[in-house]
Amino acid sequence: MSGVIKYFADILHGIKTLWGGMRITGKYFLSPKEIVTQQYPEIRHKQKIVYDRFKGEVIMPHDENNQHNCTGCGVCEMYCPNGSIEIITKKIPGENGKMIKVIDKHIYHLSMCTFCGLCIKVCPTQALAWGQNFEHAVYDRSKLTKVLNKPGSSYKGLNKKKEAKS
Amino acid sequence: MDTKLKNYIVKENGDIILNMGPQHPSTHGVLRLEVVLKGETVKQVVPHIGYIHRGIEKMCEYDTYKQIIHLTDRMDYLSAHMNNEAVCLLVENALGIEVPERVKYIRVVLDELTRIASHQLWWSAYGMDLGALTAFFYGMRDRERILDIFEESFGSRLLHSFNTPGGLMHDVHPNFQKHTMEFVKYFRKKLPEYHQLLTDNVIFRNRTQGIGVMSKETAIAYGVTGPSGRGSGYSCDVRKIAPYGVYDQLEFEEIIYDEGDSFARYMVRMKEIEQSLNIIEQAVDKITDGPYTAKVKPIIKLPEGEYYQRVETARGELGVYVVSDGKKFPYRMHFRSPNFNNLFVLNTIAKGHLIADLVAISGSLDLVIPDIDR
Amino acid sequence: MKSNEELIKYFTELLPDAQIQEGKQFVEITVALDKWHETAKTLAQCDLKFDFLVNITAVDYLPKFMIVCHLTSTTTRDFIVLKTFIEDRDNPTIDSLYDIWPTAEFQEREIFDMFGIKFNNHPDLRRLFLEDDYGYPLRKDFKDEINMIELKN
Amino acid sequence: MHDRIYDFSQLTHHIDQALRSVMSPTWTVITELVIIGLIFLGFYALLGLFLVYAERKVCALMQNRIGPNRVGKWGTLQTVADLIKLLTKELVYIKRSDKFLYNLAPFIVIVASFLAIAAVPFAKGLQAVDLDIGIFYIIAVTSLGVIGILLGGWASNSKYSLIGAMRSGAQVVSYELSVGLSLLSIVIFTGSTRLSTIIASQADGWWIFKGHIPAVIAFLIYLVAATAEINRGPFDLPEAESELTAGFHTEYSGIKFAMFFLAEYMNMFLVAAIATTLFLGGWMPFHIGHWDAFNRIMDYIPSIIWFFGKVFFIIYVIMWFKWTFPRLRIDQLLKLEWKYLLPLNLINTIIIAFIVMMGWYF
Repeated sequence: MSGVIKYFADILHGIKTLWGGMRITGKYFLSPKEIVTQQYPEIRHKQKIVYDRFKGEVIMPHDENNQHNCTGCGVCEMYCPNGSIEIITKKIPGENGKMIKVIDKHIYHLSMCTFCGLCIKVCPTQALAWGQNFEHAVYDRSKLTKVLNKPGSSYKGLNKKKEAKS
Repeated sequence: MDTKLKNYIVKENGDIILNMGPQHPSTHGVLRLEVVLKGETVKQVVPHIGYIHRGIEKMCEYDTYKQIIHLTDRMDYLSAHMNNEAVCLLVENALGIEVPERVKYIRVVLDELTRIASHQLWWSAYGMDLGALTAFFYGMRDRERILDIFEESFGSRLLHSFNTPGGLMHDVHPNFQKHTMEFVKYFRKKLPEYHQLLTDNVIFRNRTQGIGVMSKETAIAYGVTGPSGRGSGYSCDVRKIAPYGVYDQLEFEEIIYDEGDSFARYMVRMKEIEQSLNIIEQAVDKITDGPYTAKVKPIIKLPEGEYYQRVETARGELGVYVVSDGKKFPYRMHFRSPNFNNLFVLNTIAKGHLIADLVAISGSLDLVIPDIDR
Repeated sequence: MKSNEELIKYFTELLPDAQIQEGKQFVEITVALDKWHETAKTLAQCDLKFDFLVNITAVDYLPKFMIVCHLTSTTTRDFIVLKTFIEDRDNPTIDSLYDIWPTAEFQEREIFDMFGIKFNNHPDLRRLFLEDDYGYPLRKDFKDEINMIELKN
Repeated sequence: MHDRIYDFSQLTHHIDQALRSVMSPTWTVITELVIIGLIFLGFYALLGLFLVYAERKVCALMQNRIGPNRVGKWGTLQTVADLIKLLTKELVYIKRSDKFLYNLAPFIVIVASFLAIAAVPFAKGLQAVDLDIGIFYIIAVTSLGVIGILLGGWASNSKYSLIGAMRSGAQVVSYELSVGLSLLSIVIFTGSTRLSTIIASQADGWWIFKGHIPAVIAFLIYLVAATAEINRGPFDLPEAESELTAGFHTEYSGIKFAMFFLAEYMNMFLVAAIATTLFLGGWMPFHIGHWDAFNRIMDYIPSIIWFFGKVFFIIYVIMWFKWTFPRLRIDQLLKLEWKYLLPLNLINTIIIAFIVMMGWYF
């Protein structure tokens, strides 16, 4: 007899637990406010979708005079675990005819970057920063190789040095 | 098929060999299981791995200790923070660096947040393995809140290479504590729904209870650690047996279930989420003001010798073994990854079960394939 | 849990042939190659019962190999390191610990895959990650002709 | 009389008369068959599209998502876009598969579900064939579909397909019993297997209310067993995505896959339609005892709306099952049938027979 009772108790218990699960899904079915989906391409125009610290890409901030902080010392290149940074320097004539080493091209291979942040952390002059752009899709892989210093830009400290000297 | 290559398979007449993976919905990555079936009954499971072997151990021999951090992220991507911490703790212990109190508590909070996020993802995926597709979305929905906390502070959601030997890469966001507490409050409300939807469900219980029983002896012999080991009634929580960080100053329980079946492993993880929430509540208040990193030389050179550091990741015991020859690169670096050991017990415990159970068992072991392949 | 001094004292009595010293963190026991399996068995069956093989791996100290085991006991929580050296570089062989700790089966396969060290009495010694004709990449003299990595200092 | 307004038999009668006046009786029948066939084809396609869309929206809402929202307003044209995609996809042929059976299988599945529509009473006077053995015709024809699944799984020459197909065979054979028995209980109540008679018998109350608790139990058992029979979650073992990738249709692509897919949804519709007809009064409106005013208001809702409303409610419940529960294992599935559903059903049938004998129903 106890077997029969257990048999029906099992069935009732099963139905009860199943109904418990159905209550959860039913509750969410009836509460469309709980929807968490963000409709991506549209939402870009409505609100900010990434945080300020988001690691989108490595950028080199330039000020209004098209000047940056990079001295071309090459520490970031040395620290980069993947070789995604290449620094090409050139020599220009500076004060009193001496040649000074300045940055020519700060090449950044986005395709190789793992976003570890070491280059930004170790930069002695805070020349690099995180950019929040994350839409990196391009049709050609070569477009992922970027030159971070803008054409015609120069090192900010160079003027200061000159000013200090004069 | 070349029979010489296949001598590891014991096949009788009428058996069929089924390849599950490398592209299969339930192997969670590129794991290939060669299953010998008699009807639907599993007779032998031969795991094949190496599809995403990246040679991290070899790469480590060419990287400085600071550069290694970002490689460890990519082993067990779901416990990225714990992996980072393992290497950092090893270097800190070897050099005798005293890490600021603030960092220690932040690390604990992050450890536990990562653990919860990992268990949530596992819960979602386990539901999906068993056919409850809605569970997947609920787990992911709540995990998103943790990832938002991560993104706000570290800029990335999963692989945040945030630890560095001596402390953290940069300070956490000012809102970190507030948002973490908000999450704890939110998630305490949602957790009962998880139980109502899946844990109590009679179908779910029938699918997991008594399935894939792993005895304590098997677990120890095969080196199974983490929640999978604790589900077999064997205490293997590194946070308790060899405390690191500030775990010895926090109150939490080590969850142990004696049954050793899939359901026990499931329950261990679900209870661990609760414990992690407790730990976070304790630790968040103790995050004091202070520096976010200790003073460390720009180039770290470990003294000559061998080092070993154990930490508890979301999946078990991660061991980092370093042989240093005094240079800035490690001479040899080896990771004892928890998943590697957890995977190979599969053949022992899945034998004699049905193919649907194989999915339930391998799901309950919570395998992350990049950690196995390294 | 015993302190390192106590462990050294304990092992000096238990393993008279072995060379026992305190390493950076743990007690390290170095044994001769032919005593490898025997020592492992003794350790697994001694009073402290080292029943849990945490990790077994190899290190290539040119020209010899070191096999290193990290053992722990699930009852007493003692943690020790067991080592041996293989001098023969061309045909390195060592006894498998598979019969003592089944987890060794796959970790040894990984060592075979990475270092080419053969294990006697191993049930299923195949490559684990790499192809059969690939070299042994974690050997220090391994050179990959296609994807060359060079140490920059 | 309000009953007349929504009676389709007048419309069909007029069409029949018109056709007969221009051609011989034989040609009339042939023309009518062609017209009905074409209408059903269109209905089939439209309903399939709608059900796929409905399923996606329902599951999306349950999962805190929006669901399809890009193609058309609220994503209503999403399934049309999917259909176009499936139609233009390449048909992959597997080496060493049995070509003839492989190609035949999707047609068997779809034809089986198509045949059954004929006997479904959609509204008053809107039923293609009113067979004397309507219920058994539908049961017989819908279970033909499993032959297609078995053939497809076997002919694909894939282990996943084979396992899925064999599971399907075992599943359908077992659950056919429960489906049959629970439908039998209503046949006992009405004493007829003709669908129009069964509906007519529910004019004063649906069987689920008139038949006391045994009818409710029969209805619940029917719901579970029918869900299992049409291979929907939590009984979707032949497809079992996480175990068998896609089960019996692993190797099908393009339009052939679409046929399996469409047949699955049509079977769902059929099952819901049978449940509606037998337990929920078919197209009969909802009446309460002697509340004449209320009953009259209910009568003004067209019968076709009553029918589809009930059908979609049952379809929603079936979807609700699928998106809540984990999948059963094959042995548990069979255990559920043989250990729980079948004994309960047999007892239930006996009780119903007893009730009918004693005349304890309204």
